[in-house]
Amino acid sequence: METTNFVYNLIPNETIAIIVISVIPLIFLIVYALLAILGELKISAWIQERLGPMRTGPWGILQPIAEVVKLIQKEDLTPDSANKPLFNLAPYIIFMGAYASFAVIPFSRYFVPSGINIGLFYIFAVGSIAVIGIVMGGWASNNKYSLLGAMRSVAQIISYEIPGAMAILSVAVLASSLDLEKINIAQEGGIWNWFIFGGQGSWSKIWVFPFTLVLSLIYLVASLAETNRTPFDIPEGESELVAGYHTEYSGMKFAMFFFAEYANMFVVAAVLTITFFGGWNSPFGNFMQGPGWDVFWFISKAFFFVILQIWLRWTLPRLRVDQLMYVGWKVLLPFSFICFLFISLFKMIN
Amino acid sequence: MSIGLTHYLVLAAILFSLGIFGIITRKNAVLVLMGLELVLNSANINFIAFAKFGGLNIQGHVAAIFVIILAAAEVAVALAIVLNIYQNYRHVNIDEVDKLKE
Amino acid sequence: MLEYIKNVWLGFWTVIVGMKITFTHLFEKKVTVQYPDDRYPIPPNARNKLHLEPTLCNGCTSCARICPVNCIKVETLRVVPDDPEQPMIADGTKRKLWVPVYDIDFAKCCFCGLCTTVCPTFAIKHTVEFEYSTYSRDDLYVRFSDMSPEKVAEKKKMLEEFQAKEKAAKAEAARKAAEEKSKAEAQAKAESSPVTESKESN
Amino acid sequence: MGEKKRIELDYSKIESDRMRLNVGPQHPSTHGVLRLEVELDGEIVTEVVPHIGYLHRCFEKHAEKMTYPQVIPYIDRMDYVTSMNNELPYVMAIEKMLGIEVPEKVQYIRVIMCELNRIASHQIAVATFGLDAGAFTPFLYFFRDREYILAIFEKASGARLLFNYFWIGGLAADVHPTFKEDVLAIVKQVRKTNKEIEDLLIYNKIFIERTANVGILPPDVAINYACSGPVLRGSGVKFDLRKNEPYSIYDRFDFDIPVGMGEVGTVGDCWDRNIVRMREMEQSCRIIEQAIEQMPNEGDVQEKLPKKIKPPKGDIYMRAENPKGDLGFYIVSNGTDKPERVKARGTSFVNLSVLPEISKGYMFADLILILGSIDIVLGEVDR
Amino acid sequence: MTINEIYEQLKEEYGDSIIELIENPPCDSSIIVKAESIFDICHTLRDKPGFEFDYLMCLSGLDLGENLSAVYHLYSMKHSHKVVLKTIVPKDNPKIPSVEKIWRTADWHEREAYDLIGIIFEGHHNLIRILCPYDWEGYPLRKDYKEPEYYHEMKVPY
Amino acid sequence: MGLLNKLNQPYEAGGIILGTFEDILNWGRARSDWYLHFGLACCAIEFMAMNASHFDFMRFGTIPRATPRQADFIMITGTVTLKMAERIKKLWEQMAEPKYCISVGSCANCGGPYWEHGYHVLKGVDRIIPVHVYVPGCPPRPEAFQDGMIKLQKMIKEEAIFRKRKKLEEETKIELSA
Amino acid sequence: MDIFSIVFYLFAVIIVVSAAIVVMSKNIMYSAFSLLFTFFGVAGIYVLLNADFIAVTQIMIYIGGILILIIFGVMLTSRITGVDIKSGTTGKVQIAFAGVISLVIAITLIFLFANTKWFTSELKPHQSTIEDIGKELLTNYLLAFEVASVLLLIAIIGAAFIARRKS
Repeated sequence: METTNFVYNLIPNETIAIIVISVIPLIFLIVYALLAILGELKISAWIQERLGPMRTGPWGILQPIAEVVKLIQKEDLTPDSANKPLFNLAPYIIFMGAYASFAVIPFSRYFVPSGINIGLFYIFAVGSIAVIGIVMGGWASNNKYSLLGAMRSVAQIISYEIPGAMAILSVAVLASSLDLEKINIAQEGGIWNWFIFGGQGSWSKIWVFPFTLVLSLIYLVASLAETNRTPFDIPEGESELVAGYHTEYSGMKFAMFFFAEYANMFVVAAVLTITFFGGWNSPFGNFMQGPGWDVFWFISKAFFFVILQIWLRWTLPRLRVDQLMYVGWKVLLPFSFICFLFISLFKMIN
Repeated sequence: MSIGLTHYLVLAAILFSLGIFGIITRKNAVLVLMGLELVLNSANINFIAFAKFGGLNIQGHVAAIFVIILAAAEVAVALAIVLNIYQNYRHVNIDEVDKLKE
Repeated sequence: MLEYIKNVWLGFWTVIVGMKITFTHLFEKKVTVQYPDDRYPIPPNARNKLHLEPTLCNGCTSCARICPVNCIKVETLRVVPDDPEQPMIADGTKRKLWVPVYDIDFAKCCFCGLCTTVCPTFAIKHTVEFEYSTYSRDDLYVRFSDMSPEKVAEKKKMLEEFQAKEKAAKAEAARKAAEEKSKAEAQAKAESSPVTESKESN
Repeated sequence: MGEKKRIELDYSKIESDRMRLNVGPQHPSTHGVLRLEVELDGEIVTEVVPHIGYLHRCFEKHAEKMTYPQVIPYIDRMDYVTSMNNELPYVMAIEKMLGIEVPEKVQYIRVIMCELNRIASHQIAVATFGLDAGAFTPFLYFFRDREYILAIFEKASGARLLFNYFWIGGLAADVHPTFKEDVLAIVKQVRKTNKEIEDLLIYNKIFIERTANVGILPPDVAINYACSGPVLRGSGVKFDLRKNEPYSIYDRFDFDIPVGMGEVGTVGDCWDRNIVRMREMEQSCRIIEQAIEQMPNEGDVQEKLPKKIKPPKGDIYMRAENPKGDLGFYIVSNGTDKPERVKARGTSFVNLSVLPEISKGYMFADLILILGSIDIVLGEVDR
Repeated sequence: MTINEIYEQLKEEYGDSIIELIENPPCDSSIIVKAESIFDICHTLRDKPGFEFDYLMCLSGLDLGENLSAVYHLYSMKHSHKVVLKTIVPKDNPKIPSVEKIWRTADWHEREAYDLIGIIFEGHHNLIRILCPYDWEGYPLRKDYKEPEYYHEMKVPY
Repeated sequence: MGLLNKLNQPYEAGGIILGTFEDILNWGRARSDWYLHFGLACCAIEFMAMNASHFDFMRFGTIPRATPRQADFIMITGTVTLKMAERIKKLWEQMAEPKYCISVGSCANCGGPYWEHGYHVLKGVDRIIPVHVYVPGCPPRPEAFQDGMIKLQKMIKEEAIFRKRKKLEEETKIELSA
Repeated sequence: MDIFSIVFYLFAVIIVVSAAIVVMSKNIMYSAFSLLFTFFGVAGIYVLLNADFIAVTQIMIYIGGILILIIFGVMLTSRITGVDIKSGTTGKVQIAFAGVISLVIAITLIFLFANTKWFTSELKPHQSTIEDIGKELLTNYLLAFEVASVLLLIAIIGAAFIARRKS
């Protein structure tokens, strides 16, 4: 389908338009990351019957800005024993991996930064770039905790890519496309047509619901593991490995890691939104539907899943590394295979 | 001069010879594998280049996919062998791995 | 297999239960006391910063002796009996000692409360004050004595004079005593000697 | 022999895929300043060498220089989360040497305070154990409750943590008038939170998977290592000084000794040690309720004592059930007002020595949990 | 079993190695034994039916001025009885056989006694300092100990 | 170029802009102080209590970090022994500038109850690392910790970034003229 | 020079430089990590050649899979606790020999490529290569596809069997 992007209409020069398009997600990412950091601080505090940051601006809402101001001023340490080129390169590679995913995320039907027709596949592929960055940072720090954290992180991300991919693939089967926009369009027409309820179709799709539900849960769990969030925050588990692969990082380089983590959280939440929860579609059919509403629905749904990740983080203890593998390979993978098979069968019959 | 087929082929050729150089000079088995990957990549560039310019069309893409699959399988098995060598010899110097069984 | 399904279900279910609990806490009333604005009630007998009421202290130094960490430094000066400004304890009894030095090093103090219990006049007390963080350690060394250096010097001088006087008096007394003794001895001698003399004379 | 100055690590013997990791002394989950030298084979722990002494504050040297009442503040600072329980065996030992009977009311207050402090200590233990497992929220719920208990202590003694409340022959001060109601309110709150934590943490499947069948300590090994407290009881040995050798007035109360039963794993694993603590909190609540009921309202809180406490020449070993195990004081008196020697048998010191034994063969993440389940306080290990 | 009975039985078995029984109520009674035979006595105390002291409560080192002393507090889980053993060794040759093989808990206790008092436990597998740093000098709990002026360029006294 | 030009000029010329800029920078550092988990002894328990719900240290914008690299200030809570002192020095060196230190409790201030006979206790952490705020107490109340924190924030807020340079310049000028 | 050429030369330089680092660096980890840039550059070249599916596959399989495996291989077979892992090369004579050989190969190939009149027929770019590839794979190349799947399975099992720890 033709890529529709309002920026091209606004700016005639293609080069400038491309630059503008690539900057918009960055701005969004910065604003979102500030909000998410504040959300993390506040939600964790409220869950624990605390108040969270209160003294930076009214109700502490300026807290993330203060943090950024501080991190800019912080000395950028490079340990003497570290491997300097790789140590300095790693945060940027990780951030690149996270940011590259934003290229295909459809915020609205009039704003898709780059609508390639294998968007889903692309998001999965660029997710693995961050892995290299993690290994690079972990190894170059020349610190055993960092190295252990990096190795664990890699093993974890790679193992959880498979169930996650299976879950996403079944959506691709339902939508017969890897194109994120097509997937979005296939879910038009109210909450009942979202892929969690089987997409558009007759009443017989009710049979799909349990499987799509399980698949969405599987993807949620797998995405938690991929973004190193509790209960899968083993690579940076404070109680064992001081801070995991970013133990030796400080200042802006650490901020890059921090940023990349929150960016990844948004990416997985966005993928979950697009694949199972209707993407930019309003839950009420044509009511509250339109280009502006698209952005609203998409971002609010994605935010819900970001908040869900935060909520889970402050509820659960963390798993051990072998149990993590157990969950990945022996629980999520078989379940995702079963569901995938069933959905394929359903699609074939229909 | 606009970028044509020859450019891609020359690039592939350079990559190929670099890979060969690596395979010959390196002692460490893992580095030899890396050289091999370079060679396979250069072959793949050729496939895709011919797919676009040489009329190989979509078949070139399919061939590239098979090459990638082969590379994946090869790396998995080769690294397993390397690990096994390491467990037996405590090094991975392929020049010195000349015994079938210790 | 059944075990496996059960475990997976349990894993799922207990996570849901945990999330439910944290969710209810999300909207509960928060217990946080916002410190500089609001304060947590501190009972009056709380053992925080020590405070000495110099007018109450009678200089017995029992607090310095009981202190396990020796953070109290007390120096006393005897009160001269004919001092025009007799120090009084608040309850009206007369004090026998000036306390020119009463220092507590809060950097060392272990806030055990032993000094307050041994104080016979309840001069040293724990207060509820705890906000005395400083930028320098020297500021934690608190001098409680209300006597100015001049006054201390004056009292010292007075005491010295008195002591000198006393010494002199003592020396006088001693001399007198000695004199008396010698006199007495002499007398005794004199008394006895006549006898001997008389004996001799006899 | 004996003259060797440091552990010489023979790195040449270590195979290349083993890794030596230095955990601590500054590490988020060594519960203070413990240093563990861990040898890892991949993720499997093959050897643990604890290095202690990073908080060696020379308690025993100080005790020799102090008079008997002056030692009590230092005893507070030994195991700083269970100060009340620390003071009890010491004052009981001196009282026994002097032949003093303390008043009835003092006995009851001492028991209530000890049990409250036991709850507070176990709350910290379970909370930090949960923290080791990665659950931050239960930690704060426990600390919220602990704050109420500390408020009682502060009202009674004036201090929040290091009380100096039990004195030889009595107490530092009488409790406040609303003591009974406050304590009963706390008991209620403790029970409510424990129920919640059980749902949130203890019976959480992830937590069970992490802790069950991990760090199994068989009972005979536990006894040979002289473990005590929840570590020993977690292994299924029903031994509690409050029952087996009742001191103070513990024989007047009706309570059970919870032991590890291996409900979700093997007897003596981390989960058992942890659940013993949870159940002991409930038993402490029972003791407190009975004590509040029986406690006389009137009475003196300080026995008349000579001005200088001079126990007779001799030595005495007195032990009492600390939240962490039996804490013993070996006091040698030379007839003056200063002790000749006070040796503290640190509970955590002894319990920690079993760590290398029970952590071999588990994963590195388990080592942290095993350490957490032993519940050490470095102040008592190093003294 | 009271300490007197234990004393009698041990006296029967070991004769001269058991020196005397000190009774001093209200303080603890203790049995003084010779240092050389402490390992055998402890072994008997742990394994002989009737004794079964399976629990070493405490092992303390003492500085008695001229001599050093080690005190063993034993407890039996089965019979709930206690005994206190004491050994006295001269300060210039403070050697006592280690009981680490009998009760594993003695490992750290003995290291501590070595560290602070300077008693050398023969047969201990790893008798090194435990609380003080490995390069510490002197035995801090001895009465004649003087604290060092500097340790690793850090001033020690206040 | 405006701002940059003025940056090179002395403080007075840059006046308000530079002053505000400095205020913003200081505000950021004062309001977002990440601290190093560093519990040593008794005070660490009160430190935990201060982090807990009733007192909630995070209100001040502090976030616990497990690694010294990312921490802005360190709270020495408890007795520093000689065995530990070298580690603390190392940790302090590992922290990135700008860094601060709060010494909490009698033990960290000067050895506390162990100052007299503590042969193994470092008598004051200021002997090995610089200390910016001393919080007395043994252990201090959680509020006292926060009081120390407020004092530290106050100190950071009044810190001079550009003014310092100006002052240095002035000093060198005086030296040159003299 | 249009933007297309610039991008091509950029990628070409990235590929050649990083590949040179791969084969010449003394530090194994440098080799491994510069392989990342080689693969990335190759993926870029694929994109230039309108093969977006192959490009994404390249990233996914080579970077997400093979490179990680290689890095793990390096880490498991070297003492990686330090940052300076040196890798020995064969003797100088051999290096010279290898250099000559690869130079000869390169020159021959380039000469060959430059002087051959390739049959070129530039096709219009595919709108969706993935659809065509899928159709091809499941029709004309079905056997090869199945064989490849079996091969992968065998490779997984074989690798797991060979590399397992002998008790």
